[in-house]
Amino acid sequence: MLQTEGLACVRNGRQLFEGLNIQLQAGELLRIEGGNGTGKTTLLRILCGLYSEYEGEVHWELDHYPAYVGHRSGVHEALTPVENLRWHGALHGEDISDAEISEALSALGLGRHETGMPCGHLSEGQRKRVGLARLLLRPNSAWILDEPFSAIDVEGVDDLIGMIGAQLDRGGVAILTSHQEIALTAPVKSIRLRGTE
Amino acid sequence: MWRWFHKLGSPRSFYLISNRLLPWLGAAAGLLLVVGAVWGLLFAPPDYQQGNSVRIMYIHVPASILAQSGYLLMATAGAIYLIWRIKLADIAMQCVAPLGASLTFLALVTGSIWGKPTWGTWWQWDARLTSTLVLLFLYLGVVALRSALEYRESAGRATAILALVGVVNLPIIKYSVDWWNTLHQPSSFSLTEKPAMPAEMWLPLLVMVIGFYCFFFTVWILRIRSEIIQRESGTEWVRGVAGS
Amino acid sequence: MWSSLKREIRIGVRQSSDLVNSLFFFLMVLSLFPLGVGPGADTLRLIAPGVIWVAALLSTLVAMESLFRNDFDNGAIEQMAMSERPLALVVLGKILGQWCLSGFMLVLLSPVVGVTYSLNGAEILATAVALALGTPTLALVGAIAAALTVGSRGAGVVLAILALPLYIPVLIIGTSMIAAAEAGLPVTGYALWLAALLMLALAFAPIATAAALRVSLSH
Amino acid sequence: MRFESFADLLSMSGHGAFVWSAYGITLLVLVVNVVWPLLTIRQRLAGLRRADAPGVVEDP
Repeated sequence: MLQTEGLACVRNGRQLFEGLNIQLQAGELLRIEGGNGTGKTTLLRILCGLYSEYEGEVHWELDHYPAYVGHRSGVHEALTPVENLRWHGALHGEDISDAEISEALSALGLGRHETGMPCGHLSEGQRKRVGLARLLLRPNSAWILDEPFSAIDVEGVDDLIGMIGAQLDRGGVAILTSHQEIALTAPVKSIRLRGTE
Repeated sequence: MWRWFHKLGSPRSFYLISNRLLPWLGAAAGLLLVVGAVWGLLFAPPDYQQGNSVRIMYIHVPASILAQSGYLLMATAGAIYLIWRIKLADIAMQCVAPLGASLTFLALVTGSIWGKPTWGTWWQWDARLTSTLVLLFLYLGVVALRSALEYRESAGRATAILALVGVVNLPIIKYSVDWWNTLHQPSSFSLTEKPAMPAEMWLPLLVMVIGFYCFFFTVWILRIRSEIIQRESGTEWVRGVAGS
Repeated sequence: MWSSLKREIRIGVRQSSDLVNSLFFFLMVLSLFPLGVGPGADTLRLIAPGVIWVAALLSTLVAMESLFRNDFDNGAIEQMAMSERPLALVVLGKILGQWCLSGFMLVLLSPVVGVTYSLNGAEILATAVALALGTPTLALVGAIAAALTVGSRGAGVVLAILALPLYIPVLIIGTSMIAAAEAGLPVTGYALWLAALLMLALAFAPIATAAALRVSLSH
Repeated sequence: MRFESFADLLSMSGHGAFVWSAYGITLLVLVVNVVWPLLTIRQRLAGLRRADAPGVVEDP
């Protein structure tokens, strides 16, 4: 599903990582560990194709573009969650019915009350859930999540882990950065990024 | 040809090649400029209309030619950097902007000084001067963007896009300024069409233009070398150069 | 593309502060000149084309500042960059959406402007057509500058320095179109030139803006 | 030689001030353009040499 060769990145004169070879098969989870500023987010953005100042190769075999949920949830505060997700769906050329959208939102614990108001009134955690709901909108073979558990409460984390497990069972892949262990039956690979001083 | 192109692409080989090239280029520039200036100032005939003030042409025309070709060079270097991501092209593009801007400024100043005896005013919204002014703004735009994105990794790509957008717009701007000029310009002598020149007038001009080109490349290479030393200061070979 | 256009309009309507500011800015600039230059009808008629277009230029710049800023900060641009639809089309939708609420409003305001600058009916029509054809080009070209500067600090001034030289052809042709109308000359030639510039901008500007956005994401 | 005397050369029948000021400014701009990079090169190389010199405490 994913293969990288000799991935290296220098940012602000500092070598974040080099010679990174990642192999990820269907149904596997990749966890990226490392302290702050060791380039975790940069690595994710390189895999998403958002950051292009790097050496090395990234090869994806996917039928859909990977879905990325970063620190910024990609949600506009003037629009309601439904309107936001409808636009996100349209970005990929699918017009998704409101029913599917509200179903995805409720799967993340956002009931009718929250989905009616503009996202500006929602809390940080709720806005993040709207961003995460994007993952359920359409069949993604790859999820790329940056600190998905931050700002999410305890049972939210369990739901999320359940979602990730289901995604892996469906033969998809997931790449995420997180400071906490993830209890999952599926095979978990992990890379540690040390800030090579 | 491709191998040579890539060999030149690495900053180190560029530095070595320019070691040999620089003295010759610098000497040619100095020689041509001195010969051209003396020839234009002392031996070329005065213009029947403008008298001796036409001698300013020998610096104004080359400066504005270099200002425009400088922008084209910058856009080309930008395109090369965007397409092949050759680091040297980014450095080359970055080094052209201040040089091109100073030559554009020079063209403006000499143009307005030349205008004083001809039109009686320091500034005349003449087509050539106005489009040179716009060219100066385009240069300043590139310099401003480069400094606004100073610590950004992809500042080079951003300035390359701006240079390309600028070079696409340059003919449109030039055409619309010339056309605008015909609307408002009283039909006095304009710097746009060069008067039909006898040989002894355009020969020194040709020498000066070539001299300016040699000068342009000399300074450009000097600036590139200085930027290479800055950017590659961590490498062994630069320390070797510093040590020697 | 259309969904981005609809989204932009919906955002614009709900969060109308930025766009309304650019309209107020347009009217303010227009009302300053009579105070500065003098209220005489013939002087106003003389300066009307230039003033209207300079005001349109500046108000577009004000609107450009906020075009990508918000979506860049909340991560929407990242989603646009990772969508399967070409980014240039999505961006085009966004620009046209914003134009509907800022540039197009200038067209609707042109009768008001025309009256204050003592232009007659035909001249006001020419002004409206000129603005209708010119302001989208301003929005498209300005979007390139906005995309280039969205990742940097102090973007406002730099954006103006980048965009204004590129606005000159539209300014020249737009101004002479209104001036020709005032002189009673036919304006179709100018309108065709403005339309030609618009087509050029429609073809190239979104591509450049998309490339610039991808670069700004890599900062 | 178009001018008989040095004074004639200077005055250039009235246009001398303009011609010589234009050439003067040009010379200034050209010289600054050449000297500036040379200075920065020498300064940067010296900086590297200082950083490399043995016994010099490398400032953090």
